[in-house]
Amino acid sequence: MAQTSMLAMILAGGRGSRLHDLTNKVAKPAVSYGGKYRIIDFPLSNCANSGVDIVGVLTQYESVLLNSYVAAGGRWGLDTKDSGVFVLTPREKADSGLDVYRGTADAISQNIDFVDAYDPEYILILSGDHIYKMNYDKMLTYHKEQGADATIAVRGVPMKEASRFGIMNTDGNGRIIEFEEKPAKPKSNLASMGIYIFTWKTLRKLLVEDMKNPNSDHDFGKDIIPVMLNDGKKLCAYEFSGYWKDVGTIDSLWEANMDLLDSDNELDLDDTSWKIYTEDSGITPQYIASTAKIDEAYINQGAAVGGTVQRSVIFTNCKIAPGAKVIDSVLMPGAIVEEGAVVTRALVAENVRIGKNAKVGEKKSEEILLVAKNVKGED
Amino acid sequence: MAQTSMLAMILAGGRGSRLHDLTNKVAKPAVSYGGKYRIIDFPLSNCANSGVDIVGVLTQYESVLLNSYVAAGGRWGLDTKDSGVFVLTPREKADSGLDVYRGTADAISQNIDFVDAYDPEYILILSGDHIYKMNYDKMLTYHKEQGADATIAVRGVPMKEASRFGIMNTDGNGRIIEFEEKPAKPKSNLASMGIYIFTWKTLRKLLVEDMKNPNSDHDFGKDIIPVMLNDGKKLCAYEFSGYWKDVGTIDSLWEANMDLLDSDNELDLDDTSWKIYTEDSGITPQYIASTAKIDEAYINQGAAVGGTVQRSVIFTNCKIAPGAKVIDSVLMPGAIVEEGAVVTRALVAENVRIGKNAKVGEKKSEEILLVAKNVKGED
Amino acid sequence: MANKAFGVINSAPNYIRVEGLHDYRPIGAFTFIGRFRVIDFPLSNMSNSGINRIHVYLNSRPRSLVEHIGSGRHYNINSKRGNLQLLFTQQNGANSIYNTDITAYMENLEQLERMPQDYVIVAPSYMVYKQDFQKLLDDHVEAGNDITLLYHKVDQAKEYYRACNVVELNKQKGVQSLTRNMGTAKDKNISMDTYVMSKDLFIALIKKAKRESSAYSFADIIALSCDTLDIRGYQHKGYFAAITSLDDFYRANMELLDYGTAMDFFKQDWPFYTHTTDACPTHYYPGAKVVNSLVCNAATIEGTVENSIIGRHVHIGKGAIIKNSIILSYSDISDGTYIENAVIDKWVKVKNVKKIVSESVTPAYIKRNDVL
Amino acid sequence: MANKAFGVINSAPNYIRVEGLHDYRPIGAFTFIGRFRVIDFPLSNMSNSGINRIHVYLNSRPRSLVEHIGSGRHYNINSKRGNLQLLFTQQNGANSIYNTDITAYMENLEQLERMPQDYVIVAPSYMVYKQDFQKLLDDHVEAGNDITLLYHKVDQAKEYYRACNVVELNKQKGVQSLTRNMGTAKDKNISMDTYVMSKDLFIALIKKAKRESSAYSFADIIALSCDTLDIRGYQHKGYFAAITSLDDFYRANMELLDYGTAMDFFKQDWPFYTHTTDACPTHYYPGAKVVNSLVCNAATIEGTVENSIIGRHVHIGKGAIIKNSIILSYSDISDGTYIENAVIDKWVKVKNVKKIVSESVTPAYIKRNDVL
Repeated sequence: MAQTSMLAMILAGGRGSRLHDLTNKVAKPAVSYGGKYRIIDFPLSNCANSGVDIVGVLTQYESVLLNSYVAAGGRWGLDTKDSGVFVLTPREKADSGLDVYRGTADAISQNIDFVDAYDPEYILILSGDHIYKMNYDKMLTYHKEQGADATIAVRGVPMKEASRFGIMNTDGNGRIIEFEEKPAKPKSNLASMGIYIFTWKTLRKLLVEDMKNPNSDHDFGKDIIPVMLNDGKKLCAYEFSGYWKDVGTIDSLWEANMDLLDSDNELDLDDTSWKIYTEDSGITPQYIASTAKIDEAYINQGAAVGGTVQRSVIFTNCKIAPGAKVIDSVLMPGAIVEEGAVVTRALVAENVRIGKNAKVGEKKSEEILLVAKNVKGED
Repeated sequence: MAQTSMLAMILAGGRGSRLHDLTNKVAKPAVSYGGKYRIIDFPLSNCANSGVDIVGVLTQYESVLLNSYVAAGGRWGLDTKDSGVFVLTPREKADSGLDVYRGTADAISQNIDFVDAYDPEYILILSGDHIYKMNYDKMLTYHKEQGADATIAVRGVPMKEASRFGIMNTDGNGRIIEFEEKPAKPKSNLASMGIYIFTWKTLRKLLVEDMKNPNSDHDFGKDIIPVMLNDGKKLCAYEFSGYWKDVGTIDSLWEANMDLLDSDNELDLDDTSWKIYTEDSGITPQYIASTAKIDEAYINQGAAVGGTVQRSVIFTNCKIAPGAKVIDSVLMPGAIVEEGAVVTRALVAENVRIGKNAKVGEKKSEEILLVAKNVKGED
Repeated sequence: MANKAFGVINSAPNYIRVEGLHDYRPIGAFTFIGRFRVIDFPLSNMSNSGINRIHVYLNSRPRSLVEHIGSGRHYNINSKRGNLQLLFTQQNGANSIYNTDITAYMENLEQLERMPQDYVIVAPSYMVYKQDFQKLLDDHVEAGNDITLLYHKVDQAKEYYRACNVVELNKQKGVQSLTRNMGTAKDKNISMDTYVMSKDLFIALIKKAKRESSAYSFADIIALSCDTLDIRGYQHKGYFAAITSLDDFYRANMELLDYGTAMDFFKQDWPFYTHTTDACPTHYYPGAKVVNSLVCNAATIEGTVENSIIGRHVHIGKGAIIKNSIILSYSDISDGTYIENAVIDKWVKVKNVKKIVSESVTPAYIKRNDVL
Repeated sequence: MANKAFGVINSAPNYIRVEGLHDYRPIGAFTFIGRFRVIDFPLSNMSNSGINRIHVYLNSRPRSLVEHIGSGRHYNINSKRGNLQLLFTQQNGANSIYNTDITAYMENLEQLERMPQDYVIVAPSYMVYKQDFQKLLDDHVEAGNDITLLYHKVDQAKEYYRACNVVELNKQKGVQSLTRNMGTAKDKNISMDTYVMSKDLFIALIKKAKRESSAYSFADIIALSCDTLDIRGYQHKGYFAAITSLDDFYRANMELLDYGTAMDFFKQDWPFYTHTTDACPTHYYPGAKVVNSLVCNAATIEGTVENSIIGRHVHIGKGAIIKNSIILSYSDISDGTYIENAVIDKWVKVKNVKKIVSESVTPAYIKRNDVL
């Protein structure tokens, strides 16, 4: 195989249990977002747009849907001769049995042979559950310019929230001098985004050692980075300032969807120079009936709206019957709201049906209601 | 997803330990064959040519190469909207941990959710390590005509060898009345080829029961088929008569390659109406130098021949230096035979180099020599 | 799978001209309800019918169609086993009388003769309908016809379908004649320019047409063969549109604003495939008012849209009102504009003109790339 | 990645005619050493240089090229981020003086103007060479040239390269003139019809050429701009072939029978991509004798082959002797035939004729599909 400059590995193993019933049948990275996307479309499209052609997706939990979704690398144009998206699950080897990935670093360690097959100079480690647009090629240029062993993407967080994050303390030139996980008294507001570029030769050596270490959790943040700092390796912080969202909870997933209604929204999915690619089916345009009343909305093709929609995000193939109301809500693909039903401050999961005249959600509820099962109608 | 009439599952988990060092780094179905192919190209191309559009490949052992090989379904044209090749490895689920496939039937049972997602009427079970061409669509037509619950492909073997196989005893109309695994006194010569079509609903029920059975080996031949016969289900034998070879040993793999030198060879890889698709790279034609002497040979593009080749199969990118001799041998991709070296009755593994003046293999050896490591030259 | 037939998709005869739109692309490349191209329909019909060897004949200005069709993967055609071939003709002066389908077939006869299938299904790239060709083929073979011809019974043959052919049938559905629609009566059987026959007969008819006259079309030679061949009509039912004039194009789009008609036409078991572009969802701003319309992705709507079709990446400004119109992709309608009964081609910017209204039945047409 | 430039691949000027082969396809579609098509080389050069937006201009008989290029996936061009566009011209009478590259650019100006890149790299589809365009672009930008022109120093300009242009350079590699090669001297700098410049200058020159004369080619306007623009020559080294006559085609193929030349040209770090066909390996039967030849897959060889190129699916019968010849795909040479110094086009059957030999330097040419 041809030599690749930088190969990406997406850590997509997360069960995402804080997303409750949304991840019962799909891994978290396959959860729907933004009218037509899945979360993992973001790192994958970023890779495609940054010219990163080989992407490994590491997963072990309920991977059938995620697997068949990402295996069709053509969605992101990653299906040419020298490109591809490869799903990497734990496997039996000549010298080892089948074993789960014990941590983020172990997931890479178990696939050293895969990485070696492409002989990359650099490796990009990504997380499968963040919504953002980022040019990894620019980050690589920075990594090279700095002559770093590792470069970690960071973003500024409000100082008062900094103690909730992994904080990087840097010298004046972007070099990381200290890493503190959830520091009580943060010295900086630069939070790690869980995006790393390593020089592969350096990382490979560390991983081999880490695998043998019985006291390691085999985690990048807890084990690999501290060891590197300890060894005096050059770690640099790459500052990112753009839309970024961890959609780990129902509330944050709802919020991230609602952000799209903001016309100044930095994510700008309409920017054709940095498209987010996804499964794009040849269905009909959205049908807006004579009875429809749309206030503010973000609606995808295939949807049919006969009722009222206010400040909501409506995914592919949703149906909102005449007389139904959807307010401050997110309707995932194929959700159906029947006549007279009212959905307020809710996130309705894929293919869920809200029956006639049913009322779900509360205008004043503090948390967003997840509706993951059909709701019976009332006559 | 759209309903699929018949979905195929290829059992490709085999370690193939009788192929020794050939399968150290690749699973058996990924072993090279016939100048340019890999074994698994045969069932996959048969599927593509038979109009079977969704193929699951079940694997757990060293699947990186196999995985990235089959994941690019485009090689077999299986990358349109409703088609795809999916690698299925054991995985963690909401209600169960990570566990190896315990048998051929268990491999399917662990992926019931995958099959269900396509809602097929029939399921085709294939093995990943046989060389043959077969129209599965015709077998399906037979299955439907017979109104069978299961149809098993069989082929006639010489009666005296029948006791080495799983033998199907049928009534006059193709219905299987008895199945004997390696019978001492065979009643028929119809050996199972390990190719099954099941009506999915029927099989699904049996698999669910089989999973709960603590005494089961979870194997099609040992468990599922006997239970079906016991239950009075209709099992039919579908007779196949064409080239078929199990390439489970070094000798049989060598033989299957040598068969290609026979101009009456039934496999007929040159038949453009039933192509075997494979990774086809845009390399140069084969270069035959002024010093070359080719007697009988089957040579693939990218090879460069400067020496003597007699009755041999030469794969992609092999180099045979002037003055070298290759006799009655198989040279796998990238093998290099240097000046003065002589290779006789051997199978030289991928990228192995036979040094200057080295001699490997014996004209009269009973078994074929596998050369899996570089051989040092002599000055 | 209908491996017994290959498909031929033909371009429109040289006497068909759709005002405006046709200056920029062949009819097969026309946008339909904002999202599809007209050629998606015959191609999807073939793909859904299991036909995986298809010839598409391209006439003048092939770029947009070549780009749209590409390798045909999105039409679900196996790229190894199947093949979607694009065929060209040298004789492509759009108005030349020699620019007939027969000329195109003759120039590519070698390709036609090399097809391994026994039957051919010919369908036009300028009509929109749904048809299971496998069923058509099965009926054709069973009935033992020489040629099966698809037709549609219409009751507006006076106003529409003026460039189409009319089929006269006898009691046995035998085709008695095939003649140009002169608009003499409301009720007519319109030929859908869709035929099933054996490959050998197809090639024989092409050669015969060529011998008889250099200006003959395939329909002409069919018309001349009514006496000698067993040509049988097969009635098509359901939505049918022939895109043969701006009026027809407009009406064909508007008919699908009827939810019932649309739902009957677009069914999950018979998908229509198209080339997709990863456009983001559509943003409805506060103040947007949209009713009875089909809206494509990546539009931004700040104004009012009624009984209209809005294409991809279209912007409708604040206070703008769009009524009974078709706005094609990338057009930008600025604040306060009033548009009624119009077809706005791609990449148009309506900036200074504040009103575009057609008073007649025929919609107003605004040219591609125009800035008004 | 060279995202700063898009690529334009141009077809051969209308005065270039390659005897025989050219009757069936454009030069870009010619088979090269039995396995590639000529256009694979410029396309691979662009792809390997990180250029992923490419315009390919197609002239007459585009079918074979459209089929070969397809969606461009096999050229390693990301299908989402990149785009390989096929562009056509209406004015495609092969011999018309109006059939120039300028006409083709003018007809597709909208597409050109829409490209987001700042630079363009123009390369011809009728030449075979290896060139890192990224390096060329970097040099161009650093040197601050208006135009960088690739040239090759040859010593056979009397016999070959007759339809090419000759470049005169000053000491600073400034292009003094660009004139047709009249075969006046052996040693010449041949223009490789390959240019780097800004997109804006490219479009300005196209428009200027159009204004000055409807028959101007892009090379003509470059020639006229030598005085006013800073046009710098960039010397190309290594294998180079201009496929501008049957002689040139034949020689270009034969040169690669030299193992050293071939190995220097075909390197792993600069792959040439092509459309592959899943042809099985080649079968050498007992009695076959093959030396100093390039042999493609799926051939069956029972006779003798010397200093020749054997295409895919070719059959060489028992006792047949092929010397110094090029046999294209699917041709069948029956037992006992003697062929020397010939180019046999595709699908030829040599059955009754027992000897095909050209006595002159120019090889004999046997037409496609001929049965002899």
